[in-house]
Amino acid sequence: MSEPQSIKITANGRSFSPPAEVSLPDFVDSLSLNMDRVVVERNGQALTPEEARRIHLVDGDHLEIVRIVAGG
Amino acid sequence: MSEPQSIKITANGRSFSPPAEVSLPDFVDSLSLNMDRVVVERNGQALTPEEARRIHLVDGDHLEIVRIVAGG
Amino acid sequence: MSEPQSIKITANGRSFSPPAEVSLPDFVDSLSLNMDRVVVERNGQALTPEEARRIHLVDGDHLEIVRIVAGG
Amino acid sequence: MSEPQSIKITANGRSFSPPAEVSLPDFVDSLSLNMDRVVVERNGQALTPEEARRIHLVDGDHLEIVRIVAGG
Amino acid sequence: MLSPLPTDPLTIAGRTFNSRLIVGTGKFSSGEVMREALASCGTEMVTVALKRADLSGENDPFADILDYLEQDKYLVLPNTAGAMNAGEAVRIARLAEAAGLPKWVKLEIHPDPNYLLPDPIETLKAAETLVKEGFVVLPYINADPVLAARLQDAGCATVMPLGSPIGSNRGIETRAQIEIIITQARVPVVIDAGLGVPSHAAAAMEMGADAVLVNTAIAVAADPPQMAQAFALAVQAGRASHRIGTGRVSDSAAATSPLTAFLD
Amino acid sequence: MLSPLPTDPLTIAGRTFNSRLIVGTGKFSSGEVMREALASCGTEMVTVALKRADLSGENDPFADILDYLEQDKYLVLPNTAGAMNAGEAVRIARLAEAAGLPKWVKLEIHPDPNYLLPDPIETLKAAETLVKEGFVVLPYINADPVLAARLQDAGCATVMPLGSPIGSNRGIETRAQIEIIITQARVPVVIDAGLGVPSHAAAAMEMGADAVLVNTAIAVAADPPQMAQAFALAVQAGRASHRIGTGRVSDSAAATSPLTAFLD
Amino acid sequence: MLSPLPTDPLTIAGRTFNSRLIVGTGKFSSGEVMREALASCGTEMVTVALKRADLSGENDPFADILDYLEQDKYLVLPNTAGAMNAGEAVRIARLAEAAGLPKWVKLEIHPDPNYLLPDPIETLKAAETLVKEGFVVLPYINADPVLAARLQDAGCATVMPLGSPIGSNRGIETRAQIEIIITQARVPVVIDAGLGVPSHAAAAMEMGADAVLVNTAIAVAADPPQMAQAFALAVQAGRASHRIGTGRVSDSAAATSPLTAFLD
Amino acid sequence: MLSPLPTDPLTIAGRTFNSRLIVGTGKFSSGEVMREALASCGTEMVTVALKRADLSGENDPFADILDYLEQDKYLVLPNTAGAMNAGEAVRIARLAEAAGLPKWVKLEIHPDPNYLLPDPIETLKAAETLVKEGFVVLPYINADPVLAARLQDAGCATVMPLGSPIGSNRGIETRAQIEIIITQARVPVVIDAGLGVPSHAAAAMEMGADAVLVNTAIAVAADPPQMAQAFALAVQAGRASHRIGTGRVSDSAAATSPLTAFLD
Repeated sequence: MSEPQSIKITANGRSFSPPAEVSLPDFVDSLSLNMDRVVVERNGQALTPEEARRIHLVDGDHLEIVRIVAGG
Repeated sequence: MSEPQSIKITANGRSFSPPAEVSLPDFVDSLSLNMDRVVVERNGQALTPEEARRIHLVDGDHLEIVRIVAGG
Repeated sequence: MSEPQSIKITANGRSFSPPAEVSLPDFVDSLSLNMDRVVVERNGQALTPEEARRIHLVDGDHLEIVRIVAGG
Repeated sequence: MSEPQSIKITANGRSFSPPAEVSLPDFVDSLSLNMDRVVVERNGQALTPEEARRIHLVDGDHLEIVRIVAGG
Repeated sequence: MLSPLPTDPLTIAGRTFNSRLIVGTGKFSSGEVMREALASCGTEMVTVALKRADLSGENDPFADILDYLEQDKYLVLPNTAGAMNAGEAVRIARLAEAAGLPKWVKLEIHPDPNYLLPDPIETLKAAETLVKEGFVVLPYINADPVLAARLQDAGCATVMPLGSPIGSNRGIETRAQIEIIITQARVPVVIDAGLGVPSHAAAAMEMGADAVLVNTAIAVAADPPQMAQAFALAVQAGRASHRIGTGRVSDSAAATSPLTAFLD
Repeated sequence: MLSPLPTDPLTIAGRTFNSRLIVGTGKFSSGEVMREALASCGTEMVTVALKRADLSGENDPFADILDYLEQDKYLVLPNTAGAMNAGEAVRIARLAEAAGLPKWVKLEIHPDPNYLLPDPIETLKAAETLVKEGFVVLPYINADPVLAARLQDAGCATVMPLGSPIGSNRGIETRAQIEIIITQARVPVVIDAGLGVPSHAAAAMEMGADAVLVNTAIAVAADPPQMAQAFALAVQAGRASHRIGTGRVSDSAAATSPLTAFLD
Repeated sequence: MLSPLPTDPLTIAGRTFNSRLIVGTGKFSSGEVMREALASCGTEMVTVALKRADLSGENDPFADILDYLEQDKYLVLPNTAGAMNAGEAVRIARLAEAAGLPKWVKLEIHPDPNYLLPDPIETLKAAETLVKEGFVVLPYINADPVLAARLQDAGCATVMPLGSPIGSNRGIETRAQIEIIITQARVPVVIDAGLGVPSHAAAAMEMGADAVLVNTAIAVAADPPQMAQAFALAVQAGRASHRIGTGRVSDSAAATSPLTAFLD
Repeated sequence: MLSPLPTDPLTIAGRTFNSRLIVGTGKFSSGEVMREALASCGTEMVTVALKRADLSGENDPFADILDYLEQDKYLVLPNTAGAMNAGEAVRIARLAEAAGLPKWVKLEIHPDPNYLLPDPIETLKAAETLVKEGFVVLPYINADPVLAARLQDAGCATVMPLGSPIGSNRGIETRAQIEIIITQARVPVVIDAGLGVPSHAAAAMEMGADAVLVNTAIAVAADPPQMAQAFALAVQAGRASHRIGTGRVSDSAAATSPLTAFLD
């Protein structure tokens, strides 16, 4: 049997190697973040929650995962 | 029979010659002022309404008759 | 005999019809301006006095003739 | 023979017991002050240097001895 | 609708006032307008003046100002405007008392007709006499900390330093001096004169003043009742800010949002 | 109890606000305190920021700020704090929209961390892009009248000149420039940053500003809900004063009491 | 007679100036008066403007201004007044160079005729072009620290923030912003516009400005040569004070005389 | 090298002074430094104080200040600092005269040690006595126009209102009041106290003050002789500006360059 393949992606400036075909929600979960609490930009494209839910990550993806916080 | 005598008094810097023994209220009336609307100082002495009502003027009396008006 | 030909040029936003081949100095003279007192831009190109002296105007030339004046 | 008598005076708020009949200059000397550098008030009376030089202190005298100093 | 700020009463000479806005009654276009303005702003102290009666037989305007002032709602504070010296001021105060007004007096002695600035010498002299006679004395003064201290020592119930000349609307031009007066005060400090807009009144309260007196800016406004309310709100705002304590002024900036550089 | 001033709503990009006080949500000690402060002052617009999520696994403070903001009561206005240039600001605005916030943005681009002063060049560039994309753009700018005019021409919904650096509490140090901005404005002018005490906010409104944005002075006060109310009252006072029209500033004094010399 | 202060030259783009007072040549009543004023104050840099020649045949006033300016005594600095955008400013600078003036330019772009305030966007754009072409660029700007930093990074030889609008005589109304500009500057900071009296110029130098540019206050004075000298003295005084270092501002007083209570 | 401004002497009590800068001698680090500072700035009037001699036997610092003051170059003006009331001030003045100093006195009575603010009541009382005794009296006062007028009427040779508390370096915080004092003055007005930088002194002269008294800012500077010169230059500049007449402050801008749009 062959090892499950992993991919290389960047999130918030750091490198990650999730399993290939991982869904964005699963990846966010794996960071112990709540998908309903974050907004994601993928390769420069802001994603609505609906869009985000349907995304599967591919090698080289570049993510920004942000939160809404207090600010003036 | 002799003429009714008059006296010389000063009120608010002007001279007046009311009849002798005139009461302060009568004198104020004669100036078409309302006794309840003025305060009187007689010879440097401020008079309450009660005092004022009992006063009869004598020759040489010096009066200040003032009103309460708007002010800042 | 044929009329001497004239050309159409613009200077400081106004139209002029000097004779064909007129030199820039002659044209400036014709405006009763002193060539030594002005700077000329021809078709967007600022000209030094030397350059200006050698120029002959052609139809459609666009001139700005400016002076150095007092200013803060 | 009897003790030389002394007197009680006050200078700048302090009590002193110089010998009777002491001259003001001698008293000032005794304070290691330079007579030419001070001004003296005796019993509320400011003294010119000439006056001061002639003074002999008597019991109960009240002196202020002041200097001219830097000030704004 | 705002939840109201906690009440924060002012006490002068043992009497409590629920408003820290004192209003002068001069210059209103009518008694009705004045009455409405006073009612709308919640003031509890208003000033009046005394004036020689006109013996020519005509009626003065405003002859009946007291008819417009419910004395159960307002402490009617007579001023001594017009007095040229201590002696005249004392006589005016006595006349006001004889007339049945409260034995309180806003002591103001300003010989000069151009700037109406108070005379410190005559003011202290009159204050000493009137305090002895049992008056509650509220002296109107230049922003002079030493004079304020002396008047306080003489038994005055407040000190009332000016912000700028009467009716000038220039606000607090004497800030540095007033700050010292407030620091030294054991009696309430009332800023009087020159407050031209609500922010001036708010700033006075933020500095720590206990109350303000406003007249011209309200009386001559296009809408005196609304302007009176505006001043009342500003006084509450400034007072609350002073009570809570205001932030330190800083030379640099301080972020209100996270600035962690982000987005590569 | 004061009779209320007439309501005087503000309209930005077709939406009406009954309060002219905009409140920033930064720096509050807790979500509960913030919620109470917002409720007590009647604001209808509050700002939030976006921040890179912490991937370390710990929870950020304030992770759930939206839980404390009823979006039916407040327009939640995302800002672009942290953006170093136009491109980043545009991306932040798009992320906020994707997150379901209103398509409004407080555009702020301040590369310098010491003074947090906005970059005029990047701000105009980002504004042009965001307006094209249909955002309601409220740019935070230096008090620069020419820049304000260009942003207005570019279709911004307001201009938000600063009074003084963010968090400095120094008030309006740019009065002369802001007066020009107000004179030239065809869109609402919101004074943002540096307002440290209620009188600063009142003064801004008296000058003719349409609204003010306050954050630090409220959030770090010893009692944020009361301070928020104090600012709300001051904004009402200043606005009313501006609406009514304020008296002319005068060089001399003008008596409020009759000065006819009297008492011989 | 005072012993002279040590000389304290200013260097801009490698050229040294013994005076920190730059004088504009506008608005003088005559060339003779201007020449006398320039000579009397010791300035070494003066500005001139360019203007479309009048083709109507009459002579312009001041047609021969260069006859009044010894170019060995003064660096004659052409400005770009009248330019509505970057393109026009660049063309004016090139014309000035073609005319044989130094390859220096006071870059000013102010489309608005009321306030003559500079356009930050066009100014940066023109500065980038002119620096590339080898001009020594002195940009006139609003007191915007971020813009100043960008112009400095773009290679400008100075930044020239305004104190207040041109010709307004209101002095330094932008103090807080200018202090930041000075703190951040790696090139000389010249305060331009609005300096109406010598104390304004002295204050600018005390703040740490490297030079000031004055025109209206000198040119329209009843005695321009004497006023020019007055400004020159004030600039020296303010500069010396800055160089020596000025005392700390204190909240309380500090006696200059001994206060040991005395005299019983 | 500047052509000198015309001399513009000041006359007080019939004596003419060629410098309008009066210098206090307090706080200098040494007699030599003081002497050099006085010489370098051209002052012709300097103040000294009187102090109880130390009877402990040690020598006071500065015991011999008169050795550093050539009385043919300077009028040595004794002050009454330390006096708590009128009586003490009068006694100090008499002591100074007995000591052979000129029969002039800078009258200052400030009981409060924190702010050193003068007492108006005691100051007037002492002034009346000293004038009767033939002293030339220069009273140091709060910026109180009514008090200034009374002191002038009492025969004082000048009035010396304070700009801000002694030694505070805060400049003229009492501008509005001082403007009134100057308008009303028939004797020279000398601004005393609080002038911390040369621009403060220049501004005082521009307002129309006849002279200024500076001590702390010079004495505690890192280089007193140069700072003294800087103040002297600023005083000349401000005075010249006042004499020439300063331009009107304007609300809008006024171009210094032709703005005829040009370049199509």
